[in-house]
Amino acid sequence: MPRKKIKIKSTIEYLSILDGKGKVDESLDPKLDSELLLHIYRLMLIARRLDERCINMQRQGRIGTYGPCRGQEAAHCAATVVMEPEDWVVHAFREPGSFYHRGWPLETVLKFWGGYEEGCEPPEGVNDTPIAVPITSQVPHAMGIAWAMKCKGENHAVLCYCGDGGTSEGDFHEAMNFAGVYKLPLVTLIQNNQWAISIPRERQTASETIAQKAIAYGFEGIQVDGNDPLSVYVATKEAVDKAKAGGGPTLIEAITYRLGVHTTADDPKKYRSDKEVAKWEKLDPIPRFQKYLVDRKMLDKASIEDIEKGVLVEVAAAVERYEACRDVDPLDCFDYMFADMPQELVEQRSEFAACLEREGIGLGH
Amino acid sequence: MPRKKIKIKSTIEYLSILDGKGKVDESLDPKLDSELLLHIYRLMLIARRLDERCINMQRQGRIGTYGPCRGQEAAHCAATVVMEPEDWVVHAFREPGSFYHRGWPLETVLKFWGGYEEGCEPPEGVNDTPIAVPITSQVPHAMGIAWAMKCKGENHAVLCYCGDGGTSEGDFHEAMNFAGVYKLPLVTLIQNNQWAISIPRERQTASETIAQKAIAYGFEGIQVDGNDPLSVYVATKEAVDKAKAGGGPTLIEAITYRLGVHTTADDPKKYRSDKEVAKWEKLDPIPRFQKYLVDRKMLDKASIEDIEKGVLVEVAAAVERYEACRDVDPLDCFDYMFADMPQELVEQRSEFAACLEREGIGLGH
Amino acid sequence: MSIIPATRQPESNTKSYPPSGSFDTVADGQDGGTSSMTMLTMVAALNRALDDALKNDDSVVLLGQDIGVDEGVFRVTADLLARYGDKRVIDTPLAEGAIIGGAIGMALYGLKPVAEMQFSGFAYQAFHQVEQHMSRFHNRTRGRYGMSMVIRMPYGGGIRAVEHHSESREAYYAHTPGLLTVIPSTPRNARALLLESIRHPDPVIFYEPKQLYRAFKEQVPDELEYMPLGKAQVVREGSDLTIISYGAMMRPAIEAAQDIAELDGASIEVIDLLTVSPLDTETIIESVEKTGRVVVVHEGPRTCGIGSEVVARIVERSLEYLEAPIRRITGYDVQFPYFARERAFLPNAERIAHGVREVLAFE
Amino acid sequence: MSIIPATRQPESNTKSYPPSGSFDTVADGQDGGTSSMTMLTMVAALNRALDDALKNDDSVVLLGQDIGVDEGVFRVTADLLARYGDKRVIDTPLAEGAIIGGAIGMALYGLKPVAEMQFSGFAYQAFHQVEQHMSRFHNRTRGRYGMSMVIRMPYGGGIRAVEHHSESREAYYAHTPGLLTVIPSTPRNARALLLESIRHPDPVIFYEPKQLYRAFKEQVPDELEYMPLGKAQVVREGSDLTIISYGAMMRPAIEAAQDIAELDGASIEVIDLLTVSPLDTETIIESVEKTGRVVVVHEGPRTCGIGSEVVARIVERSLEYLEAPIRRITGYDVQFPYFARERAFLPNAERIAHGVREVLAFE
Ligand SMILES: Cc1ncc(C[n+]2csc(CCOP(=O)(O)OP(=O)(O)O)c2C)c(N)n1
Ligand SMILES: Cc1ncc(C[n+]2csc(CCOP(=O)(O)OP(=O)(O)O)c2C)c(N)n1
Ligand SMILES: [Mg+2]
Ligand SMILES: [Mg+2]
Repeated sequence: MPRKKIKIKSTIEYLSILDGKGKVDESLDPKLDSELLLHIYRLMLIARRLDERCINMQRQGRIGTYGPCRGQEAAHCAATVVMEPEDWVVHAFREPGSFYHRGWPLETVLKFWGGYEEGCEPPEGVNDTPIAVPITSQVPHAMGIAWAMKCKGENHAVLCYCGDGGTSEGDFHEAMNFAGVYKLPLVTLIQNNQWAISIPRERQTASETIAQKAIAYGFEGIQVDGNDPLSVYVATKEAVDKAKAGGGPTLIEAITYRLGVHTTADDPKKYRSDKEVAKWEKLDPIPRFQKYLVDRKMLDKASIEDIEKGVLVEVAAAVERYEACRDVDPLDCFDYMFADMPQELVEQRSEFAACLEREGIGLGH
Repeated sequence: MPRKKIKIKSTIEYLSILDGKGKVDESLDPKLDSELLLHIYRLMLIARRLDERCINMQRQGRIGTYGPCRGQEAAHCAATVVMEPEDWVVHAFREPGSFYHRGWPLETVLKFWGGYEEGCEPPEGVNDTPIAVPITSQVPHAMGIAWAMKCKGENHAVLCYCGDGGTSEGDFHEAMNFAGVYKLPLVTLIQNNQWAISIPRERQTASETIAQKAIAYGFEGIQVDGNDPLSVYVATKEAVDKAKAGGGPTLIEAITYRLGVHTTADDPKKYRSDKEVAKWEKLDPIPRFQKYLVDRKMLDKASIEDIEKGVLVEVAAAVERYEACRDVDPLDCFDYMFADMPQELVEQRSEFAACLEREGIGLGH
Repeated sequence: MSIIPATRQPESNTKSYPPSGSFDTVADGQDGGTSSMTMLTMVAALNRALDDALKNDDSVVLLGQDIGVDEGVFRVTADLLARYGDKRVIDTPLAEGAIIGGAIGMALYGLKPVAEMQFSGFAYQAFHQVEQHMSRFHNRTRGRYGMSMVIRMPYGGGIRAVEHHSESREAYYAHTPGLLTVIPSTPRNARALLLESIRHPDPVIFYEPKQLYRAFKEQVPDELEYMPLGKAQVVREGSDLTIISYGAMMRPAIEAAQDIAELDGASIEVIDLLTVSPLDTETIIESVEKTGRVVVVHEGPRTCGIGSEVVARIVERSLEYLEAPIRRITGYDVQFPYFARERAFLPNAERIAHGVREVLAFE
Repeated sequence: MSIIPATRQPESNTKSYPPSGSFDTVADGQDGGTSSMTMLTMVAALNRALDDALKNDDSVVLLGQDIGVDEGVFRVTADLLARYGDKRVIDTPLAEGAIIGGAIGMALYGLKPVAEMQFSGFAYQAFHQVEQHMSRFHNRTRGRYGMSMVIRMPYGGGIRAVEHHSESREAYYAHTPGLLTVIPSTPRNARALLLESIRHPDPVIFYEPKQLYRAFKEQVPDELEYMPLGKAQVVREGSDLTIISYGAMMRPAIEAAQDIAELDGASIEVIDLLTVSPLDTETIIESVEKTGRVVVVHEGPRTCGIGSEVVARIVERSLEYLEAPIRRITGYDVQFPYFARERAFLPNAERIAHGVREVLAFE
């Protein structure tokens, strides 16, 4: 046989519905009902206002280092709304809107960044995983949850978030490969926000897109405008429907941008230009989605203000609830280590209790 | 922007020059000089006969478990000959012909499988890495060596072997990604022998080819008939030349077959059919290459016999040298741990020496 | 011996583990006369435990490399794919991180995964998942999510294998908060401990002494049998010195104790830790306060090994009872040698006996 | 103190590390009067060591996440990319395994890589490369290939960081044969130990107490200064009890010693291990045989920690000198809590002093 081109089945598409100015491509508009659209809008606003509040609170020392999601609201909020309660959402760490939508109290985010284990405790009745700090280490879990669904013959799916930087880790590869082999109902959404701390997307990987990495695993990848909630929704919905129909995994690359700092401990001026940030500020997902909703008469000045007010009240209430929960007992760091606490921990716990008593450290130390 | 296909630069080709019956595609024949061709032939034969001998010796208890390369001689021998002495070859564990070509004494292989660290000691003047037991863990080293060459501005390249199963490990992904980002002079040759112990290629990954995994890293992949030494040579040579010219990495998938057991501890009857093996026996790289060489008048009956005899003599000599080196001192397991032995090891070494003396264990225990 | 917490009492057919005393096999029907026993190797006993678990609990799933069609490289999973199908006994691609990471996901979803690492020397490819998640999810979610899962892996030397196939690094896991690390030493306790590990609510590293896989057989009851985790066993009573060991080193340890009893007339107690983390400090302390002299034996490296922890606990609790320095007869702080040198390297009965005599002689 | 092996004597400008005694800074020009000193934080001192190494040895290469343009998340690599260019100071993609695996390849090729893990809690992603290769290549090739490389990583609590950013697991590395594990405690010893680690022929885990990065300044000589690895330092002399510690715990340990001296009139010796593997057993033993009482302090989990190894060695060598049980004041065997609870969790001077008093009171 002579040298010949090999045809590869997988194709990579790019999807954009609502452009940077809020103009919609009518042929692609999914025409979602207003309730869903307004819910997404409100979620994005919740994420934005909470984010702003967190940055303030960090400055005041009321929480620790915080990792904002500003600019990425569409990429995570419009995806998570696709998932049913029996589905699972596996989080990275920049998706406050998703936690909220899925039923985690809003103060969860404050608790996590405030240094409380309580911020990782899913409420009863809600599935999903808490923030995962080691980059990409959550992706194998998402794969495993999807695998369990398949083993049990259940018809659910998993949505998993990951960053562009996160695609470089071995965990990404291994989990994607397993997902392909077992045709798992797993939708992995890469929030490609162009940066992994100071490393730009082009120096993270030499592939032209992240979506094309799916080719290595024999399933489909798609790139979407991640600042367009309609594109994110449509791509996620299609992928989830396919997954539930037994069509296997999908990799979604949502092109977005981290408008803010990596975390409040970071100084992005060291590695990127104001010009670049300004360019992306113009592509902010919130105003363009607002324009779309106003154009469709789903929003007007009054309702915009109403929603805004409601969101601010809700954020303020979450902050209050957070502040009210801060008296914690250091001793309980023993209590959840095991379902069945071994004797040696019982002893160490007493030792620690004695220290705390001697040192006068108790609740709200 | 509407939904649109994304064009991906990377292309995947398939190369086959000498077909299963030893018939050459004249348009693709690289017309290598007879010295090189006969060297490759002889290397393949060395690998085959040594392999057979090792299996025998394992049965006789003269070495331990052995992992044969039968059927994969073209895939590794025709690649390694491309490399210059200043280049590095990073081995997996099924490439005896490569070790031999690169200047490791033939008994090295016996020593490794015989349970002697001496089998991992590269002779002075030879670079290259010894057998790597943890699958794929050598690939990051190959990447690092290529990286060092690039940092130093040297014009060399690295050839790295890996198995089809090995492509599932995170190490593969991480190393390939780095190689792409830094455009390293790294040629990774996957010996796709269709099986990873009992796991067939199709259940190892859902991608149609392994070559296409290169698309995930933004460089080129090529699939070749790995039982055709000409294809293996040509693809490796092109890739190495490109690497040295600054063109970056290449992934070569060499389609071959493990005709024998995974290791002598394995029973392939449990997981694959005799029919499948018989099919691949017909594609044995050695007879077809022999036919090519006979057709080209580079070999005839007499020279075939000569080479065969020479090879057997050489293998026998290696076995003899191996047997003569088996009296080793257990105590020296301390001596190479550090360039600079710490006091605590000096003390443990004395403790061990006393044990050995008491127990009458010495050289050749 | 067999304090099975009520919450995890199996439905039926439970037998308690027999009072111990030695590695002698228990004669058929001896304890109670009602239950039948079968002579099994450790491999067969582990296979039986997995079979029991798959049979009795639908949520149990096995996964690993070559565990299905090939039945495991040591045949621990023989017949199980045939019996339970490929949704319960899953052959995986070659990626330890995804096996453990995937098992963690399964456990989050309520399955009870029992993952196999082909050799303990390759479990480091998954170490980040073990440390960052398997050991932490229960605590991280304040008990909301359990991590009831087991990682089985063969460890240790003595089978003439190539590099990375012979080492013992149980201390990595013992040093990791949130895990239980269990190491059986006979077919019967292997089965009973594995069954308990699988039904245990917390994550277990089940470290299997591959040297013992086929080394000897023992009577194993056909009924389900569980042994509590975190409990050591006094397998030989004595009053002059305590040998503390586990896993494959139990055999030379007992041999040494017997030799010393016969040749020197000293009375040696031998403790089999069975679980190296959490340690059964009580059983250790009780013995040490009786004998006053201790030798700890293990294959793994000495520095920060289980032996050092045993010593530290004895010193904390019972320094005043110690009549002699504690000797550690262990692997040295070097790489486990390739197999031509391994017989010389591995602690043996003679070496242990020598250490015991030195400690006995100390005044 | 400063026994620098002749083979690794630097070309010029070497100063020996000053005789120790406390964490007091050394006044400018004090030792000899000839050399100039600069007050530096530990971050600045580490930065200087890296600068020295890059300047004086062409084969030194730094690599890691965000160490170049961003100058490291703690700014340890400030200015180095600008000074030495992107062939020597390399920003990498986000993959610890490839950073360490790649560094191993570089070391095989004769470079001296100094890799940074952004936090020690993420080094497990590369643990297989550390265990399977970095710690073994020299032995595996019977000395043919050196593994002269360093992995730097910040460890430990106290900076109010999220999960995985606060733990101490030096014992994993100490338990791994073939590595040296070095933990500095002041700006000056940080620089001198890092310089020595980089020129050392064997692989070094350089565990940096991030709590001390900017906690205080110390005079650091402008000249090159090296401190031998594997040597502990008696930083405070005493006769009644020995506190053994390292890293960030040195400050509360010394504080406790001072308090006890003032309030109780007891004389406390304090040892800074500096290298936790190999351990400087001689220095420990010498002190213990003098004082007869010991407290070991570290942040990491207790079980199989450095503390247990210190106890085991003391018992092996000097049991008869021990006048009291050895107390371990350490992190507990639980996950390092999120930062709201960390101040209560971390061993502090009061807790150490309490332990010391208990040991002193033992009869
Ligand atoms: C395994 C691991 N390595 C390093 C880090 C430190 N770190 C935290 S966030 C981050 C960058 C992540 O980039 P990306 O995946 O693109 O996510 P983004 O921050 O852009 O949302 C790094 C390196 C970590 N948390 N985990
Ligand atoms: C990290 C690791 N996991 C598991 C093993 C056990 N093992 C040895 S060879 C092998 C299969 C390798 O398959 P492949 O990469 O296709 O190479 P081949 O044996 O076919 O040459 C396995 C699983 C190992 N050596 N290393
Ligand atoms: Mg990013
Ligand atoms: Mg293969």
